[in-house]
Amino acid sequence: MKDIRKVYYPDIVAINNATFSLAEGEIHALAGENGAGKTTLMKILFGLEKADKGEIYFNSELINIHSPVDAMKRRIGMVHQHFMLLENLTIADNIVLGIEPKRKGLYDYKKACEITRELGTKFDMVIDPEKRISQLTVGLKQKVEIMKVLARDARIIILDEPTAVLTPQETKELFHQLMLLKKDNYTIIIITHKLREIKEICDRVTIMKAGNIVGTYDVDKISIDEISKKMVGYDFEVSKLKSNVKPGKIILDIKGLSLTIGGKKRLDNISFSIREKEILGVVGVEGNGQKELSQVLNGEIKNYDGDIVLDDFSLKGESILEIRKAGISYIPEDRMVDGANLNGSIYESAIVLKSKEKEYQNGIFLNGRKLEEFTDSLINDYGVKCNSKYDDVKSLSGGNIQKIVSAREIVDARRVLIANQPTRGIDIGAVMTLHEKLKSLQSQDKGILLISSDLKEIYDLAESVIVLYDGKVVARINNIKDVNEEQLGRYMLGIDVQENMGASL
Amino acid sequence: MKLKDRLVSYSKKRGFSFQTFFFESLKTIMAVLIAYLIAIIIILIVSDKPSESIYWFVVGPFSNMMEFGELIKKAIPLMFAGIAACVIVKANQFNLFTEGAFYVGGLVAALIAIYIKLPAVLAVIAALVGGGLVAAIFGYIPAKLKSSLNVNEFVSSIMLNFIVLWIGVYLISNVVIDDASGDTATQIIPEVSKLKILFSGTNISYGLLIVVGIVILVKIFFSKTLPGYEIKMTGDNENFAKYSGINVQRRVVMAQTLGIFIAGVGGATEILSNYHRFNWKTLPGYGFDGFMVTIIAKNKPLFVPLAALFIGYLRAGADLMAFNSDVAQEVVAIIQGVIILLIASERFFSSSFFKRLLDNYKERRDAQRMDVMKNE
Amino acid sequence: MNSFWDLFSSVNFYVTIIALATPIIFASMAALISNKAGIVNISIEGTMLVSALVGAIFSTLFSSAIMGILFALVAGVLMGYLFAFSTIKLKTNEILVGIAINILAAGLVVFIIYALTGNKSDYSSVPLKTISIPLLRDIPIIGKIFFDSLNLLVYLAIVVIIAMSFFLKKTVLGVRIRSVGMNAKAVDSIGVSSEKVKLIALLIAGGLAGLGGAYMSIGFMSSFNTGMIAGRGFIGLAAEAIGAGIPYVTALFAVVFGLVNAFSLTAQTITGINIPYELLNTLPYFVTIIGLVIFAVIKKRRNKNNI
Amino acid sequence: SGSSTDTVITTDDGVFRVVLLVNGNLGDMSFFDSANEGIDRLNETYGDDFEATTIEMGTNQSNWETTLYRVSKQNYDLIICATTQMREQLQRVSKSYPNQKYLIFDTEIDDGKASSYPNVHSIVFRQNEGGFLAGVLAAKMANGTSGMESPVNATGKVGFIGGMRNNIIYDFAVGYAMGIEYVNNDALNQTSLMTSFVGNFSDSTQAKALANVQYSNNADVIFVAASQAGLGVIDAAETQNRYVIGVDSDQYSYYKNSNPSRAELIITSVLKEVGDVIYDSTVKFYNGELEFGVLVTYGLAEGIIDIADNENYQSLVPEELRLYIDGLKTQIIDGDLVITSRFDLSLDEVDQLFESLE
Ligand SMILES: Nc1ncnc2c1ncn2[C@@H]1O[C@H](COP(=O)(O)OP(=O)(O)OP(=O)(O)O)[C@@H](O)[C@H]1O
Ligand SMILES: Nc1ncnc2c1ncn2[C@@H]1O[C@H](COP(=O)(O)OP(=O)(O)OP(=O)(O)O)[C@@H](O)[C@H]1O
Ligand SMILES: [Mg+2]
Ligand SMILES: [Mg+2]
Repeated sequence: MKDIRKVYYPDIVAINNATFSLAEGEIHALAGENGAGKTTLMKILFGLEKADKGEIYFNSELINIHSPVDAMKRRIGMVHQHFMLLENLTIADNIVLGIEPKRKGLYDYKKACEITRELGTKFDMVIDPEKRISQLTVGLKQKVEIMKVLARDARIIILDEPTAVLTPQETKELFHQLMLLKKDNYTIIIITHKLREIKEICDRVTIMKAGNIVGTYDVDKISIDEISKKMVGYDFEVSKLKSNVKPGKIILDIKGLSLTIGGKKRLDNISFSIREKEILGVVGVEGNGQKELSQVLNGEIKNYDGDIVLDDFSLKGESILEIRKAGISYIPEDRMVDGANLNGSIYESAIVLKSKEKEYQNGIFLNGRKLEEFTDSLINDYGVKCNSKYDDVKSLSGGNIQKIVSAREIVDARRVLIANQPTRGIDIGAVMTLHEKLKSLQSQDKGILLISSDLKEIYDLAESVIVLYDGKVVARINNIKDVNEEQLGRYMLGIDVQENMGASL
Repeated sequence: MKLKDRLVSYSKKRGFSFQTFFFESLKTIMAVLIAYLIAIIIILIVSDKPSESIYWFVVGPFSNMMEFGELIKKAIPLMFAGIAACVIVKANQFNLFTEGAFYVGGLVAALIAIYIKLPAVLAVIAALVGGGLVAAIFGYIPAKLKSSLNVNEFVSSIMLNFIVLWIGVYLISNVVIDDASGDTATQIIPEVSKLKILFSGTNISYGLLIVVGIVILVKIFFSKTLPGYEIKMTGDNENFAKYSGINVQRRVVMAQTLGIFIAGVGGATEILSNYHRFNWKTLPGYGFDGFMVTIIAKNKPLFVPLAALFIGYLRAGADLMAFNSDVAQEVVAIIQGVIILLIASERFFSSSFFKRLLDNYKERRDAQRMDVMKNE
Repeated sequence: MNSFWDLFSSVNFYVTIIALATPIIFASMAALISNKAGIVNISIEGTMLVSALVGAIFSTLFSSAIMGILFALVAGVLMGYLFAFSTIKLKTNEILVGIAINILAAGLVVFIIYALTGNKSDYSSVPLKTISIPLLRDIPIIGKIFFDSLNLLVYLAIVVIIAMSFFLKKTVLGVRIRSVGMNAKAVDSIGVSSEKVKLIALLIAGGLAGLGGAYMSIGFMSSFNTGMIAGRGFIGLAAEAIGAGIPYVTALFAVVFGLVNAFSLTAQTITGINIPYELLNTLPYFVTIIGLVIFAVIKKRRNKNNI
Repeated sequence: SGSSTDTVITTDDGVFRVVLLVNGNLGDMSFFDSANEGIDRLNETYGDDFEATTIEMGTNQSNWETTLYRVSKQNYDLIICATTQMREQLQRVSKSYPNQKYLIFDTEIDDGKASSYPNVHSIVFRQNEGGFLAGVLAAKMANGTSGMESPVNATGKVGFIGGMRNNIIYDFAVGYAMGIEYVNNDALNQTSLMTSFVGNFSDSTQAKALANVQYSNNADVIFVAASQAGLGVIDAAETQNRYVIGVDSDQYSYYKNSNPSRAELIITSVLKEVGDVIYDSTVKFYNGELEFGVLVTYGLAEGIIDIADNENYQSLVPEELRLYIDGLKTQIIDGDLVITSRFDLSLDEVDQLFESLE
C-alpha cells in the first residue's frame, strides 16, 4: 500500500500518508493509539472504504480494490473489530454466507456443517457447527469470524484487535491457531494494543500515529518499551494550564462496581472516588471497561452490583434524569448519535438541559429570550464556528459539534462532570478551549471524571488517574507526576499491575 | 435597518437558509408538476373533451366564490388531520387512530350536542372538547401499548379503527338512533351546538378559525413549550433525548394522544359544520389523508394548512371535473400518490441532486468558456 | 342455526374459516418475507387491491381464471417493485411509501374500472372452480372440508406456507434474506449486496400479495369490488407480528382470525345469541389486538430473561 | 309558485333537462342502477328534446348538499334524488330554490309534511308487499308444499340477508316475515327465518360468507336486500347450488346471458321498478301532469312493486304455486289483504317479529 490518504467527511484526516508492505507468510502487527488510523487503513485494503489517494500493489501488480469482493478475489480476508455475525443463525450458516454450498439448487446445510467441521479440525478449533451465534462466548465468536475468512480461502488475514475481547486462555488458543496458520504459509496482519502479544507471535510490527506510519520494525530488534514510546511519541511537558488546586472532600464515591453482560465481566469490582476540585483521569485501551463505566455512572445501565454515592446519597438504580438532577453531567462519547440532535438546530441541542429549569421558563412557556442568550453565550464562550445559532447541527464540523456538547454539559455540571473522550477528533484550538473550560470547572469545587484515550490530555489536565484493564482498576496514581508515560502505558497494556490493586492477570 | 437586512436577519434567526428553502420548494414544485403532468396525460387519454375536463380540474375551484368555498371546506378536515398527524410524526410515530378519532370525535360531539343542553358558546365548546377527549382516550391505547410493550402502533391503531367504527355503527343503529330520520342516524344536532357559516355565500364554517387556531397553538407548542420541544427532540433523535434526561416514553405517548385529540376535535368540527345528524357508517378516510398532508408540509405545522389547501384544491377540482365532464374524480388519488412518493423521497430531487446539477452545469459552462477562449 | 353444537359440527363452518383465512395467509406471508428482509411493508393492502382488479380483468379477457391469477401475480410483483424502488433506491421512509401506495391503489382501481365499464364499484371475473378430489373427498368430515369445497388458490396458500418455511431455511436466497434482516451490514461486509436481496424479498412479497388479491376476486368471489380487501392486508401484518416471523405460527394466527371472523358471522344466526351484528363484527379486530399484546408480553419476558 | 299544482315547465334553452343525483356510486345492479336505467330510457325515447343525466356524488356525504345546490343553480327542469340520506339536504335546498322542481324517491321529503314543500314531489314504495310475496314463495319452498324439484330440500328454513338495518331494508324484511307467517298460519310444517346483516352495502365478501353460513345451515332460499353487497349472496348461491331471491330489479336478467348457471338460481327478484317510476314521473312532468307538494306511494297496485315473473320463475315454480301467489297479489291489489309494514311497527316490534320466526 503506497501513499494512502483517507479523509472522512467532512474533514477528519484518518490516514494522512501511509505506506505499508506485507511479506508472505509473516505475522505482521499494526500498532498505534486509538484513532491512529489502523482500522481505516485495513478497511481500505479490504475494500470497505475507498482511499482518496494512493495505490495498492499485489505481488508488484497495481490492483484496484473497490469492494470486499475484489479483496476476496485476491484472497484477502478481514476479521472486524466489531463482529459482523448474524446472531440468530448457526455457526455453519455464518461461515458459508455468500459462498453457500448447494445441492440440487438448494442450500446444503449439511455440507455447510461439514465444511465448518473440516475447517475446525484443520486449524485445531473445536466448534459445533449447529450452535447459534447468540449462544456463543466472545472467544468462540472470534473463532467463527476467523473461520469465515478461512472458508473464503483467504491467504492474507487481517485481524482487527482480535484479543481485545478475549480472556487470556482464549488469547493463548488464538495464538496457537495463528501459529498453525503461519506454518501453512498464511499471511496475517494483526491490529493490537497489547504489546506483549506483538512480542509473542509477530515477526514485524508497523507503528502508526495520527494517520502516519512511524515505521516498520523487526520484532526481534525492538523492545516493548521502544514500541510504546514510538506509539505515544511526544514529549511529556506538563502543561502550563495545570493549576495547583488542592482537592477537597469526596463528592462521588464508587463502591465495588461489577457488571456482567453476555457472560463476560465488563466491570470487575471497581472502586474509586472523586473529590472536589479533582480531575480524575480514567485511562485504558479502548474496550477495557470505560464504556460500561460511563454507562453505569450516567444511569443508562441500572442492573449493576455495587453502589454509587454522591454527597452521601446513593444513586443506585436511578434513571438518567434523576442522576442529572442530582448534579452529575455527562459528555457522551459519541457526539453524533448521543450528544447532539443532528436533525435539529444548534439552539435545540444547546438548550436541552437548561430548558428544564424553572429559571428558563415563563409559566408554561420556555423563556425563549433567556435560552437564546444562553445559547449565544455558549457559542461565544466556546468559540463555536457557525453562522447563527439556528444553523443545522449537521452543517457543523465534528469539533464544533463537540464544543456545543461539551459546553452544554460543562455549564450544567453542578457536582460532577463525566467527560467521555471530550476532545476526540477535534482540532488543537478547540482542544485548548475545552481544556481551559474543564479547568475552570475544577476551580469551582466540582469533580471531573475524565475518560480519555489521549494520554497527553490526561497529563495536561488530571491530578490523579486510574488505569482500567480488562474491567479492573489495575493502577491508581494519586499524583500523576509520580508516573511517567511509559509506566502508564505498561499498566494500560496489562504488562504491569500496581501492587495492592488485588488484580491478577 | 433596511427591509432586506431585516428579512435576512429574521430568516437567520429562524434557522432559515435561502438555499435550502429554494431547493426544498423546487423539489415540491417539481413533484407537483410531474404529478399534474401525469394527470393531464391520463385525462387526455380517457376524456372525450379533454380541454373542458382540464379546465374544470385546474380552474374550476376558482370559478366563483361558492366553489372556492368548497375548496376551503374540503381543506378544513384535511388541516385537522394534517396537524394531528404532524404532532404524531414529530415524535416519529405512526398512530393511525387519527382515522378512528375523526369518527369518535364526530359521534361524541353529536351526542353531547343532542343530549346535554348547554347555552350557546358552551354547547359548541363542550361538543368539540368532548369529542376530542373521548377520541384521545381511545388513542391512548395504541400509544401506551407502543411505549410500554413495544406493540407496533401502526397495526394496533388500524385494528382499533375498525373496532370504534363498528361500535359507532352499533350505537347509531340501535341506541341513539332517531327513528324519525328514516336513516340510521342520531337525532338532529341542535342549532346552538352547530358551527355557523363564517362567510356567507360559501359553506366555510367557523371550523376554519378553530383549525387555524389549533395550527398556531401547535406551532407555539413545538417552538415555545418544554413538552413540545422534548417531543421534537425525541422524534429527531431518541438517543440524544434519552441521554439528556428526557422521558422518552412519556413524550411518545403524549404526542400520540395529543395528535389523536386534535383529530377528534376535527371529527367534531366536521360533524358540527357540515352535518345535521351523525350518520357515518364507514370511516371517513381522513386518517391516512392527514399523514399525506403532513408529508407534503414537510412536517412543519405552519405549512400544514397550505398542504391541506393544495389537496383541497386538487379534490375540489376533481369534483368539478367529475361533475361537469366525463373523467372520474379518482384521478386525484393517482396524483396524490405520486406527489407523496416524490416529496418524501430523500434521493429524488434532493438538495444534493440540485447541487450536482448546478455543479455539472457550471463545469460544462466553464469548459465551454475555455473552449471559446481557446478558439479565440 | 340452533346451537353452538350445530355450528361446530357443520362442515361449512370450517370451509368458511378456510375461505376467510386464505387471503390473510397470503398477506401475512408477504408481510413475513418483507419483515425477514428488515422491511415493514404496509403496501400489501394496496397491492392486494390492485392485483384483485387486474386478476378480475384478465380472467375475463382470457376467459380463464388461471390467466387472471397469473396477471394478478405480475401486478403484485410490479407493485412490489414500486415499493422497493422507492424505499431502496430513493431512500423514502417505508411507512410513507406504504401510505402513498395504498392511497394510489384505492384511487387507481376505481379509476380503471370507471374507464373500462363506466361504473365505479365492481368488475366481474371468471372465478376459479372448486376442486373435488375423488376418493379423498369420501373421507368422512375431512374429505368434505378439505377435498371437496376448496379451490386452487386455497391449496396454493397452504403450499405457500410450507414453501415459505422451506425457502427461508433451505435455500441460499432464503438464508440471505434472513441475514439481511438481521444485519445488513454484515451481509454487505462479505460482498453480498443487501439492497439486491431486499429487492428480491419485496418482489416476492408483492407477488404473494398479488395472489392474495387474486384470491379475493377470483378465488372467493366471482367479481372484483373496490371495498373487498377491507383491511385484510393490515390483518396480514398483524398476523405476522403475532407469529413472530415463524411461517407456521403466522399462518396459524391467520386461521385463528378466519375462525373468529367466521364465528362472528355465524353467530348472527345462532338462536339465543342476541349480540348485535355490529358488535360481533368487532370481534376479529379485538382478537388481533389481544394477540398483539400477548405476543409483545411474551417477547418482553423473553428479552428480560436474556439479560 | 306556492300552489301544489304549479307545473309550468321552464325550458329556457328549448331543451328539457333532468338530472338524477346518485348519493353513492352506480354499479349496485339494483337500486341506483335501476334508477339510472330510467334515465337512459328517457334519453333513448325522447333523445332530441330531453337531456337526462346522472351524477354520481360518491360516498363523501359532505359533498351531497353542495352538489344539490350546484345543480339547483344550473338550469335543470327537474332534479331527482333519493333515499332518506338526502331528504334533509333537500328540505333545505328546496326552500332556497322555490322555483326549481325536485323529485325525491324512496322517502317522503318530511314525514307527513309533503305539502309544506310545494316544489318537491315525494315517492315512496310499498316494498313490504313484494317482500310478502317473496316470503310466501320462500316458505312454500321450505315447508315442502311448493311442488318444486331439486335443489330445494324442504328443510323448513329460509334466510334473509340485509345490508344494514334501515327502514327500507326492514320494510322488505318485515314483508318477507309476514309472508312466512302467512304460510305458517295454515301449514303443518313451520318455516323458520334466519336474518343476517352485512353492516354495509358494499362488502360483498362479508355478504358471501354470511350467505354461506345460512345455506350451510340449510336455508332453502335466501332473500337478499343489500345492494352491491348482495352480489356476494348471489355468488354464494351459485357455489352452494341453492336458490336466492334478488331485489330491486330483475337480477336474473342481468346474468341471463353472462352467467346462465348463476342466473338460473335467482328464482325471482322482488321488483321495485324505480326506473319505471322515474321514467313515468318525468314524462308526466314534461306533460305538465306531475303534482308537487305531494307524497305518492307505489306498490303492487301500481305495478311498481312485484316479483319478477320471468322465464326462469315460470320454469322453476310450478303453475299451481304461481297461481296461488297471483291470487294473493289480487287480494293485495284489491285491498283485501293488507301487509304490515315496517312503518306500522316500532324497532323493538320488528326485532320481536324476527325472533318469533327464528
Ligand atoms: N466512518 C467514519 N467517519 C468519520 N470519521 C471516521 C470514521 N471512521 C473512523 N473515523 C476517524 O478516523 C480516524 C481513524 O480511525 P480508525 O478507526 O482507523 O482508528 P484506529 O487506529 O483503528 O483506532 P482504534 O484503536 O480506536 O480502533 C479517527 O479519528 C476516527 O474518528
Ligand atoms: N461522521 C463521523 N464524524 C466524526 N466521527 C465519526 C464519524 N463516524 C464515526 N466517527 C467516529 O469514528 C470512530 C470509528 O468509527 P467507526 O465505528 O465507523 O469505524 P471503526 O471503529 O474504525 O470500525 P471497526 O469497527 O472496523 O474498527 C468512532 O469513534 C466514531 O464515533
Ligand atoms: Mg480500530
Ligand atoms: Mg475504531
